Amino acid sequence: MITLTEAPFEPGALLTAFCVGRAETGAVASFVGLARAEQGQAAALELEAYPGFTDAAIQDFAEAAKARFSLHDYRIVHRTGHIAPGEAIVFVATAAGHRRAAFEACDFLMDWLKSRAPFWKKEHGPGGARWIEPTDRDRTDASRWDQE
Amino acid sequence: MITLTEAPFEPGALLTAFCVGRAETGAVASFVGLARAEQGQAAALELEAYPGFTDAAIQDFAEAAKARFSLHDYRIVHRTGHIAPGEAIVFVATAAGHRRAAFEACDFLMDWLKSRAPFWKKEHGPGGARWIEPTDRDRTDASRWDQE
Amino acid sequence: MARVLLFGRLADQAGWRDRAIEAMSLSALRAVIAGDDPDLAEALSGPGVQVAVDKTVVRGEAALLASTEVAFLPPMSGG
Amino acid sequence: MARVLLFGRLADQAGWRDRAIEAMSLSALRAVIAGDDPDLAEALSGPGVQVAVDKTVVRGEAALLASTEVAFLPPMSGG
Repeated sequence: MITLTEAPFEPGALLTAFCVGRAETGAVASFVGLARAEQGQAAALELEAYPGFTDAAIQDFAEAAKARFSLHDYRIVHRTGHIAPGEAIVFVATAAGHRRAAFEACDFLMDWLKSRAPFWKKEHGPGGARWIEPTDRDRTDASRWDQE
Repeated sequence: MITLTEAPFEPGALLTAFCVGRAETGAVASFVGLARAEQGQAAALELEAYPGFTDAAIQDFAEAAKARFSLHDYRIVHRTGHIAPGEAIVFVATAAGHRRAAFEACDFLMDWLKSRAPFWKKEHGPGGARWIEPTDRDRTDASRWDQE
Repeated sequence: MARVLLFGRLADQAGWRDRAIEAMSLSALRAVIAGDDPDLAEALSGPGVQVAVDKTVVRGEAALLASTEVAFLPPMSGG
Repeated sequence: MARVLLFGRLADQAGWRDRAIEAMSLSALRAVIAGDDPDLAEALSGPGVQVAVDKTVVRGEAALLASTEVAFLPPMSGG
């Protein structure tokens, strides 16, 4: 399931809900991306999505990941709008029979979400606001999966 | 922080507590290992630890991982005693500046916990109880880190 | 009347993010925008800007019906 | 009086997991156990069984003081 939300969300509550009733799931990997304060350099983060387009693109990618890694299930929640330092930006959880698949699928989903998902990101800092492009590190992380 | 507990625990509550107040932590990776029902083949799991020895060994290993991956923090909770299918056996969370370190450290800790940590595991199934040794897969996963 | 949506830096540049524009095709739409704001029209054709028609990315020309949604998407940053 | 702890299959085999045994050294302790339960003494010397004295793994001989804790650890399974 995929959710885009303008409201802050609580990763622990999502993990609790995701783990319930999984008698045959041995492994749940999860990831929480938090807005860093950057020692006051990043006052606030603004994330724009295109509702109906962004969530559909995430869903397509997540279903492909589910097939690739034989996942039992996944859960993705992504903030949009203004995000304060310390708040959660993204939560991804993956459920699988064994831990290797759960970890790799979670990592795979995060690399794509951080570098290629249809969001537009603006940082409001002391020097004003600027739109962000993916970092080289994000591109490298995401491209790790391309050769396989 | 490391906790061994005979009582069931709630992974989501641990994740919530772990994420609080992390203004400079960009990434929290976590893993929950759950007792599989194995279609009724595994009726219950029993895990024995040696208090004071098992937790000290985990702490030594986790501190080395913290240094190796430049972690901000980690949290490990491990069940002992009788564990019913669907219950959480282990929770590991890692906090780092960026996601690659958080994921790799969590994976690294889990590989060691599942294959080399000082626990003794017994499965109570329909055919009786048997003590478990690490699987070849566990040994392979853990040895991935040895060459580096 | 196509519904035109701008995202990211394109909306900042234009000063709007959602506008109804009368046009029968994408090229006609671009011409209308160019008459109103030449700098914006140039930005909409800039490197890495994708166009989605009713939430599907298209390349080249597309016919626009009434109530078609046209979105101009600058390079995506990831989340 | 050393306090002797058995774990995993060793405790199942012995039928006990915690017992006080009078012995001044590890080898003397093994001899006492062999006199009481030769099969157990053999298992305690079996492949992969480690010995911890006061929670530190030792190899070979060790002197035992009163209240020393001696644990016999069969191969660990991981969690």
